Amino acid sequence: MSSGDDVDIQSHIKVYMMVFASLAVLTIVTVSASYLDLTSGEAIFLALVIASIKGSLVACFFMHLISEKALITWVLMLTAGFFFILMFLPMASFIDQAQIG
Amino acid sequence: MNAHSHREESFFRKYIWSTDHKIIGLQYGLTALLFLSVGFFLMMVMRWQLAYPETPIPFVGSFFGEDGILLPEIYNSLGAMHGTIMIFLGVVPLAVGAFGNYLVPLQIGAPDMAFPKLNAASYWSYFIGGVIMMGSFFSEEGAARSGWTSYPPLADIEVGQTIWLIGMVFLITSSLLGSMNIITTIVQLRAPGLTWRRLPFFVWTQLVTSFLLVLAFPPLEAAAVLQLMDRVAGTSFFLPSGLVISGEALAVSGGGSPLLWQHLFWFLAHPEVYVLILPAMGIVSEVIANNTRKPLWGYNSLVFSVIFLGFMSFVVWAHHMFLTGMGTAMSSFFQITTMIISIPSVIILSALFISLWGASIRFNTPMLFALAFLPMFGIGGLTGLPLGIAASDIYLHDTYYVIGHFHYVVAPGTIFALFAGIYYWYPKITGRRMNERLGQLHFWPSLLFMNGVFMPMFIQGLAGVSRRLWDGGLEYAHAAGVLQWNEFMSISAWLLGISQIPFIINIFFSLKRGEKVDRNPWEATTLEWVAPSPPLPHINFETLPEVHREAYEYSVPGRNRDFTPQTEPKKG
Amino acid sequence: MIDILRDLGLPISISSNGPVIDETIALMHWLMLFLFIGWGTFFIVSLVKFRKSKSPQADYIGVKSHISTVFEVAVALIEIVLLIGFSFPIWASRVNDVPTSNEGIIHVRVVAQQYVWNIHYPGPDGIFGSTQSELVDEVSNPVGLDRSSFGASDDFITINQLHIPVNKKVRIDLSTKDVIHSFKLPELRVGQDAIPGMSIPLHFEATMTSNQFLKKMVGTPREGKGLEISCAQLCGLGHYRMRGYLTVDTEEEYNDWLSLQAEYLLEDNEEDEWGDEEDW
Amino acid sequence: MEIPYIVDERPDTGIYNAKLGIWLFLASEVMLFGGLFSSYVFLRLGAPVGAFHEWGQELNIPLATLNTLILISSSMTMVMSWVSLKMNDFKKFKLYMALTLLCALCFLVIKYLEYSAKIHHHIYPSTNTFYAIYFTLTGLHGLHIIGGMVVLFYLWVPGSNMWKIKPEQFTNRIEIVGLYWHFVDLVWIFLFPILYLL
Ligand code: HEA
Ligand code: HEA
Ligand code: CUA
Ligand SMILES: [Cu+2]
Repeated sequence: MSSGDDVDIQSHIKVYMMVFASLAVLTIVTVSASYLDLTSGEAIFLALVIASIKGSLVACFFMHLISEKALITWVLMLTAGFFFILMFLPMASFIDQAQIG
Repeated sequence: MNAHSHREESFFRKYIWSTDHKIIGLQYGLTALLFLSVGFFLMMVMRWQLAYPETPIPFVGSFFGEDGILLPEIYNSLGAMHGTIMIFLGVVPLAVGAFGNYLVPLQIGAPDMAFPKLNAASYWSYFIGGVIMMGSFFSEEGAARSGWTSYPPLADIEVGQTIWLIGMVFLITSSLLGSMNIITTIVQLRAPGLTWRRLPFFVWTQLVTSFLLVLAFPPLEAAAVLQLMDRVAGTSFFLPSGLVISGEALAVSGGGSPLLWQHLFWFLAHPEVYVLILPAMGIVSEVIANNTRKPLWGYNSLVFSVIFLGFMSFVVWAHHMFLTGMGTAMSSFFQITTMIISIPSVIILSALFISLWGASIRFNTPMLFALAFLPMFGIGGLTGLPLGIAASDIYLHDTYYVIGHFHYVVAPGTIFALFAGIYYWYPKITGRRMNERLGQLHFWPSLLFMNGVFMPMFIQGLAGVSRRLWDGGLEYAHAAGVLQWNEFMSISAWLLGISQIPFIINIFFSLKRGEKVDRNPWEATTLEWVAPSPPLPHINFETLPEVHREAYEYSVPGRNRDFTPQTEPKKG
Repeated sequence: MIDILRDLGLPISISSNGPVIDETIALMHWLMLFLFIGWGTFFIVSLVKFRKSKSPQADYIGVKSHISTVFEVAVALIEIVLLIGFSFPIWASRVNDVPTSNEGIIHVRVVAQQYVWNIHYPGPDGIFGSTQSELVDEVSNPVGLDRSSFGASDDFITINQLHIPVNKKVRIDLSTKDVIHSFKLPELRVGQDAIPGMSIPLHFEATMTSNQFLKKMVGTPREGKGLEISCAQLCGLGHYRMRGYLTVDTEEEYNDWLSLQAEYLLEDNEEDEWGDEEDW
Repeated sequence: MEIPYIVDERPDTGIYNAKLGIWLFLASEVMLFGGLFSSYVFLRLGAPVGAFHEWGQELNIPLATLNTLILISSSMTMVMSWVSLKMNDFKKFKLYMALTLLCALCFLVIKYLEYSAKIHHHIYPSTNTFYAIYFTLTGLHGLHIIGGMVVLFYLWVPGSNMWKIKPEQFTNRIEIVGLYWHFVDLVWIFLFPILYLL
């Protein structure tokens, strides 16, 4: 446990507060955006972008990934890679299969 | 955790709810061997029906029906459970649970696994999963009968599947816990001086295998949850609209797709087959390095190849689905990746072959099994290639050719490697060597009959005989020319069973009567041989080993012995 | 190689797309044989040459050359050739060359269900009537054909009896009523899974009639047994007996058969639509 | 011989065992939810155009927004409880843990209200594929919340004795469970828009 001194921790708390506030604001933003008159493509894009921002905030600060050791980053990058394969290929398959059937 | 290592532990603490990785490894090993026997037993029963369709099964017939004839639905049950038991309850627990647990901490010079309690939990989760699977045979509905692949809609409507799914959830949980533990152990608990480049190859294979389990199993867990919902909550994740089952319109909302299951299933199941083979390759490499008395040829390329293999195994899954109506883009992509993934296998095999050149080969039982692994896996791997080429898969898909392909890799491949491992590390576990003569008596017939069972499958497959046929193809005209092989294969399978008797005798006999040996009977270099045989409870080593050299310093020129343990300090 | 594989059990191919598939299978087996014999020889020689009694002291380095890399690259190159030269074009033709117009081709629907193949012919007008799952009646209307829909009046359905003329392109639209099946014509090198919720087109052209085929089979274990549709995907307890019969007719025989079916339809005698079980 | 690096970081990797363990666990969780998300995409693409949006209209957005805010707050209190331990303030730790548990409880109560409203309107998982995946995803997420609450509760009351004996290891434990808790929050951040808003 590499505990820093108190000043360090105080500044951490400030960061946490700010993250918390941004998350709350972004939640409101994403809800309001869903009432806008957007095409479904735009709506999906916007909602996913906001969710990704929120997700990164949580991951980077609450889960302190931003200052995490390289090892963990590597594990997560590997996971992210496979996650995207998982997300992408059923879609690709769908398009491909729709072509003929 | 180790505070009580000096205290006397109660029997229960010591052998049942143990947190010592060695005891857990043995628990895994014995349970898995038991399940292997069960899986094999089911298959021997099925082979009776295939050889002599619709004649009563001798001895055990009364379990399977009033007149002792195996009914088609029971045949399907046994087939599905044979696959499930062999893979999820037999080979994976033996290769990862038993070998991984027992050897990884020893080979990296650690006192135990990183999370001993989790380790015990992982075993018990496996145990419960096994009990549930076994219990399904005695349940009202009977065991699952939709193949180990459990394709919906069949699996959504057939009886017995619910228990299978619940059992799978336990097995998946067990594998997840076990593999996180192994990764953490390897990364965190390596002895001082044991750098990545000094890691025994076996540890590398366990590391990659565990990553495959951690990342590939969860999608199957997700799929299992969805299928469970389909069966229990009436959803239709895998059921499209408008199905008519036995003349009745199926009362579901529809809108799902059976292909979704296939994608999620094979997203696991292809990495899973590498889970079956990689530890086997690791074991074989250890045994070969030791018994050729020379370093593994091309250590770096071996390591690179397994990592690459592990990585690629996530992007080939749809080669099991070529005939599901795939377009050109998808099929080309998966053919390319499938061909790419065959290259590292070729590299690994080549490196192991080349290691033989210039060696001084000792032909003991572990080495025989390890050597037999090479050509047998070779046959299995090579026959994977025409399946990976979509054009030939059009004809070969779901025929006995596929059955032949994967049995060559798992049975005379993985199972042989596991046998090699058992013979090789038995002295470490018990302090006694297994009997050589019985070992040879086990090896030669096994080799012969393995080929007797599986070689004719290629012939039947080329003739176009489908798999999972209750009557072995009797009904079909195109099978007429190859039906005579059924009896041949069945007899080989039963003889194969008989050939295991020397092995079982050997295991128990050598426990008491085997030749007593010291801690390093094979004159090996890796760390496990520095520990006493058997290693000390909970702490393994008398003092923490320190590593000074690479894993396989055999026959280094200018040394007075032909092996130099990893712990031996470098001079000046 | 193809002859060796034939001797091993590969049936003769009697369709226009068969030869390329057979060629691919043969080439693959050449590659496999080549690799296996190459490595196998090396393996045996090493085992004999370097046994302990003959070679008591191991050589630390062993093989110095990197010839194996050349070998591996060669394997990769051969695989690329096989992919680009054979597999991709074959697949492209399988997927893309599906005939779209009904001119000069035979177009039928095959609807699989647990343990039988329902074959739906469009009749003389060449137009399939529409089908609905609500109309399915296992005895009188297995595919749920709506007789009142456009083009449906002359449609007829056979069970397990697929007749096609020789040397003519056939398009089949494959679907299933219940679970996954797999439509396989071994001698025609045709295979395709039937996936619930999808209708998948496939196409082929037979190059030999059933009678010619039967003549060829005289003297083999196959004697007297004609062509068939096999189900290659586990579909329940009757999977092993889900067999259909394929008859490749000459043009005249086919037309005769068609008019016979039309007569049956007129008589409105559903029973007669059932083919004679053992009649190929 | 103790198992090394339970408390201290291993010099060359810079982390302690449980940290790697939890991240591997979270990696597998990513793949678990990844499998379900990709099923969602698959089903959405397979449904008639716009149908998912249409079916989703029945959901209660204000309640779900409230739930999102509650879960974010619980993440905040969670991280604060860890910080409190770092500052040696055990009392504050207890307080923040209590708040976290309270938030979790609120979340579940609201979830329960939502579910019962659905069932009252005869909407079940079997109604259509949207509700199938909705109930599965939120149900599984709910189970994660419950599981997390059990662990949090353990560390809040009975397990907190460890603070007196091994403060460093206890702080590590809180960090670990915190990582899990934030992850559950993170999953919700994605569930919320794809189920309720799109
Ligand atoms: C341990 C398990 C294992 C392994 C390692 C493999 C390895 C491979 N598999 Fe296999 N496979 C299975 C287990 C395995 N498979 C199972 C269980 C199924 C069926 C599942 C089911 O449907 O129930 C299956 C099915 C299967 C299919 C689907 C078939 C179908 O359903 O139609 C395909 C298609 O591409 C395939 C391809 C491959 C390929 C290209 C490899 C490659 O990785 C192989 C690479 C290896 C080599 C190329 C050999 C190299 C060796 C040499 C060059 C030396 C040889 C010479 C001597 C030894 C003398 N496999
Ligand atoms: C790891 C996987 C594995 C292994 C090892 C085996 C091993 C064997 N399998 Fe199996 N098999 C599958 C996985 C496996 N199989 C799968 C996935 C399927 C597809 C299922 C499906 O269609 O869904 C299948 C299907 C399958 C079929 C096709 C059935 C059909 O399609 O209808 C056949 C047919 O002969 C068969 C035969 C055999 C035989 C004879 C062995 C033999 O080689 C067995 C060898 C085993 C031993 C020799 C046991 C050794 C154990 C001991 C010696 C124990 C000692 C005990 C103590 C000390 C306590 N298997
Ligand atoms: Cu239909 Cu098998
Ligand atoms: Cu595969």
